[in-house]
Amino acid sequence: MTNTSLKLKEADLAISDQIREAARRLLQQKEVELVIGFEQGTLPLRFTPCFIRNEEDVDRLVWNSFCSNNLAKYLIKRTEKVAVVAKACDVRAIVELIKENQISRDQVVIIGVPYSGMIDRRRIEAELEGKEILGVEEEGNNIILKGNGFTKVLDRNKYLCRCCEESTPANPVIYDILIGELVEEKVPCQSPEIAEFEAKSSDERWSYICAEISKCIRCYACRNACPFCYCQECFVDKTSPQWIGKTTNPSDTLIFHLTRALHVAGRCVGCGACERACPMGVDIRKLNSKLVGDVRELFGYEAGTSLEGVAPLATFKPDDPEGFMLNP
Amino acid sequence: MKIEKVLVETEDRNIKTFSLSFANGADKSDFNYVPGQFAELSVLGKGEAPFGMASSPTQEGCLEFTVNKAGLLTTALHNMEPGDIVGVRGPLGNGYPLEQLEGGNIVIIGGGFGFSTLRALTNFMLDDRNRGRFGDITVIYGARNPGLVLYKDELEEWGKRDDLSLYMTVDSANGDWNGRVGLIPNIVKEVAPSADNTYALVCGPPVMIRFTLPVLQELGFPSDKTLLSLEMRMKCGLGMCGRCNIGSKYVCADGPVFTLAELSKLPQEH
Amino acid sequence: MKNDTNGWEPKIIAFLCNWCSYAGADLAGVGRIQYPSSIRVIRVPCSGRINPSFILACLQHGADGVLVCGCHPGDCHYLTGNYSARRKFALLKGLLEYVGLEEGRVQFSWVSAAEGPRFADVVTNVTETIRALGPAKKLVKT
Amino acid sequence: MIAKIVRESDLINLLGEWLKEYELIAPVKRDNLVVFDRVDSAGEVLFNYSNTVKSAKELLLPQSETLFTYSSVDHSASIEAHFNDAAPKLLFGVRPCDAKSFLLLDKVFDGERYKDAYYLNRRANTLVVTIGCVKPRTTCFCTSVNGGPFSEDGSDLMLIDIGDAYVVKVTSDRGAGLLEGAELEDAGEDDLASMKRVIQDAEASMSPKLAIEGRQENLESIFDDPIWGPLTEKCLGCGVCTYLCPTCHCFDIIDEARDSQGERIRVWDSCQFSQFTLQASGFNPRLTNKERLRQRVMHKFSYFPKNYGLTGCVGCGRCIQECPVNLDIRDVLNDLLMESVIK
Repeated sequence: MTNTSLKLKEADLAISDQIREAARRLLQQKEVELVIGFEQGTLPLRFTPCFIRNEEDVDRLVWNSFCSNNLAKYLIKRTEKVAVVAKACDVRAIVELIKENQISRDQVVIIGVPYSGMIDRRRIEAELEGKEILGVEEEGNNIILKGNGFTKVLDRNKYLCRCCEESTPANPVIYDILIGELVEEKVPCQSPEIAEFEAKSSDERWSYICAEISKCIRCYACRNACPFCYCQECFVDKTSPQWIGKTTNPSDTLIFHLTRALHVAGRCVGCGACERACPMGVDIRKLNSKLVGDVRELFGYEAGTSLEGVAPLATFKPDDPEGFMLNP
Repeated sequence: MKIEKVLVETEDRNIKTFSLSFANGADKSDFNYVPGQFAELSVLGKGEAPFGMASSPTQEGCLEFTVNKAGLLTTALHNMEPGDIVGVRGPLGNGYPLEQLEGGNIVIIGGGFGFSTLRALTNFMLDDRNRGRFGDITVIYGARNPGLVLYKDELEEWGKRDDLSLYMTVDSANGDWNGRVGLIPNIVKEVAPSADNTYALVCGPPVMIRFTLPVLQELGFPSDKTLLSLEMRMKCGLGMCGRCNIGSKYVCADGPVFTLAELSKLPQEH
Repeated sequence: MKNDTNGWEPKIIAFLCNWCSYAGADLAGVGRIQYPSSIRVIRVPCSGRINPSFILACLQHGADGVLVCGCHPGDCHYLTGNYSARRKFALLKGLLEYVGLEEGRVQFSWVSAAEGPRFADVVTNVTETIRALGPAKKLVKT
Repeated sequence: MIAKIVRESDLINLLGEWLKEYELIAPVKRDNLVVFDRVDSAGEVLFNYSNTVKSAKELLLPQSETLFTYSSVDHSASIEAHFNDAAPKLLFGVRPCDAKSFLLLDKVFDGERYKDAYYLNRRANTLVVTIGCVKPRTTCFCTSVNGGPFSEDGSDLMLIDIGDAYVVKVTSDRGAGLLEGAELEDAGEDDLASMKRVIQDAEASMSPKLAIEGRQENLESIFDDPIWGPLTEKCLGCGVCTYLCPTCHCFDIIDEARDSQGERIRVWDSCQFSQFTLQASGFNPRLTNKERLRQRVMHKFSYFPKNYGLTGCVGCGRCIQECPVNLDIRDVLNDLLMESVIK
């Protein structure tokens, strides 16, 4: 089913070549048993995780702006030595997972890819009103989409993943092999979208959240795509006590998302894997981004930016802000 | 159905046998079952779960279920008392193939908690109206330790009978246990029942089954005369909800009793 | 019944830490200090024991408000439980109000074993806030 | 074959007539999603769409439904069964794949051994008006599973867009009833010729067929093959494929209680979830994503055909479009069949 007409733009081709070269060397010299990266998917906007164990398969590896899955997910509790092709978000998740003892640093070779601007396929699809995309190419800042009887050129900067659009770091924080050059870094700050949302009235915010939550079908794609949702038994599955019901009752569904957001608070690197995985387009990051911002503001912690430092909810400062409390 | 009696079976109090009577008398005649079948017990507010009938249909007017406390529902059941109402949805599943077994000798091999439906079958065969339909009956039953032996009084009665050979064993003994000590596969080897015109019926934990089957094979039991009662997570009991299948067979609706011959044609995913 | 705001009294779940706030409540009682009877107290070993899920569960099952009280910073019987709690609560409260839950439904305060009057004040304050908000509807499971 | 011709204005009239007698469920646009929902006027109905995100199965098997409510006092309880969906429904605008899925669900819920009263009640009250697929997507593979862009299986009426009008084929008695009283012209020779052309074009545009029909033995033979490991390695174990699938029907039965009252609810469940087959003893026969994905594939392409004589997949392609890691079931099947042939 592979969509054969793959044409990468030059810069991506160069990155892909370097990734392949690194992977080949690592496998050849038996430094790792496995390389996890991306290969071409079966649909025009899809690139998909791939697991390379043999040198002869190395050429399957590719890189472009659609390699959006967070591969840190696949590193948890691995026992073999593995190399991973990782963009900034992936590396940040890896860093945090190393701190949580889910990944062992010396077991992972990080092939870091500095990259600014992954593309969110859902934003592109939304633009096309259901028309099917049969081919895609990138040229400079343009995304050229081809379908039955149409060609459409879009400005890639308008279709970035929201985390790339916001000022999330673009360079891998740590790496063993760097592909290409480091790019200009951004300073993390509260996303404008969150500030905009917070400016709305309480009731407006409530109706927005309820409308979003009503779309949820409880398939748990958000949870399962999230590098930080690795609990052996998720709270939604517990029966004694049973925290929430299993139906799509709005209260249960909202509490699922709130609890999940709180559970990844201080750990969430804002990669947006949850949101991209959601088949129903639920605006899950609205919750996560808020907490990422609060953690930054209240506790001065930016998840995944350093191997030093303790997770914010595993520590405290005697003078933590308590303005939210009654008669503090 | 109404709980009439709750009997604590084991010293750790984790296994109890519930005797239920029909709250609605008319249901009695509708609930016709054979040993080996099961029913979904339900506690309102907690849900339902499947349990094999531990009683024999020859015990009229009452159903017995032996329940191991493990989760939400079983804990709720264990907290219930005589007079409380539980829902019973059944009978479900195929049960032991009585007509096929008729005329043959029967070897019953049960381990731990899996013994309950074999106990039902044994009581069925021992009933005066049925005893003549079956040949020799051998019962080999094991528990992890003497404190976990189920149906103690009844086993004592069986031991006194001359139309049944009973071999009881525990994995490890303590205190005043005078019986055998040893794992079931070894006891089966020791007892070495003849395979001639004989059916072996096995139910117990997966590891016991795994080691008992080769012993039976060695004794000459053909795979179509070796029957197993399987356990899988079930919900609907009707072959719809999709969780208890082994290959194309649903343990709830096609089983839970399968011959080894049938199972060998299915994927080893149980 | 609950929709009838006349005669409606808020139902507030109060999680009180065993060592300070519960004793503070006790002191308020012994001292016969008047405070509203709107709270249903759940004694917990430490405010650090409170899982945000407890609070969400209260709201889901119909509590009009939730109050959590613990020892003042530095006074925790387990040394740091209240500090950890404070971080969790800051995020929880922020998130709940962010999604549109009324400000004041969920409140946190420090009450020591000696602060009977303060406990009464806190309860009065919380009760009045919640009374003004009316019956909880937003997270209640229906 | 009865075939009528329906112009756009006729169709709006027809929908108006049907609205008087039926609860009309049709594709509509909500946010950026095309979904089935109840509509109150013909104007809301979306005609130009490829397919809905979720399948139509939830009309017959809702994601959650109350089976009964109870209230208990002391040692007695009163139980009330719930048959809420007795209102006659007309499901308009499903694609042939979804219509066909109803026949597969029938096999399960209207089985020889057991019948599901809740399902049957809704099934009997639901009429299905299908719109044939003039423009199949590249992810569609209905023709590989014994269906097609104009398959009439499961439909009461089938609409085929011939450009300036629809040809309506009456595909069941109930469908004929739907057109009673409507003054429609019979489709003329030209219309039928256009229809034929449209059908041919659509069929020709389908992706090449997968050779999976009648291959259940092949799949069975590689149940223990190591190929399942690499094939399922990227699976995240979420429920997207199963929840969007028109034929997946696994469910759980749970109780929700408040004080002395409560309800027993049937709710969708997924064979992809880790707890799905976890036994009380702690033993789980399908321990990892590998076993769970194998179950899904085997169920659809081996067990289901073995039990019911039909492939348990209608080729709608939803799982392909929405899998978060692009785990394409067509690739999986191709690789499996290749492996089984090599063996």
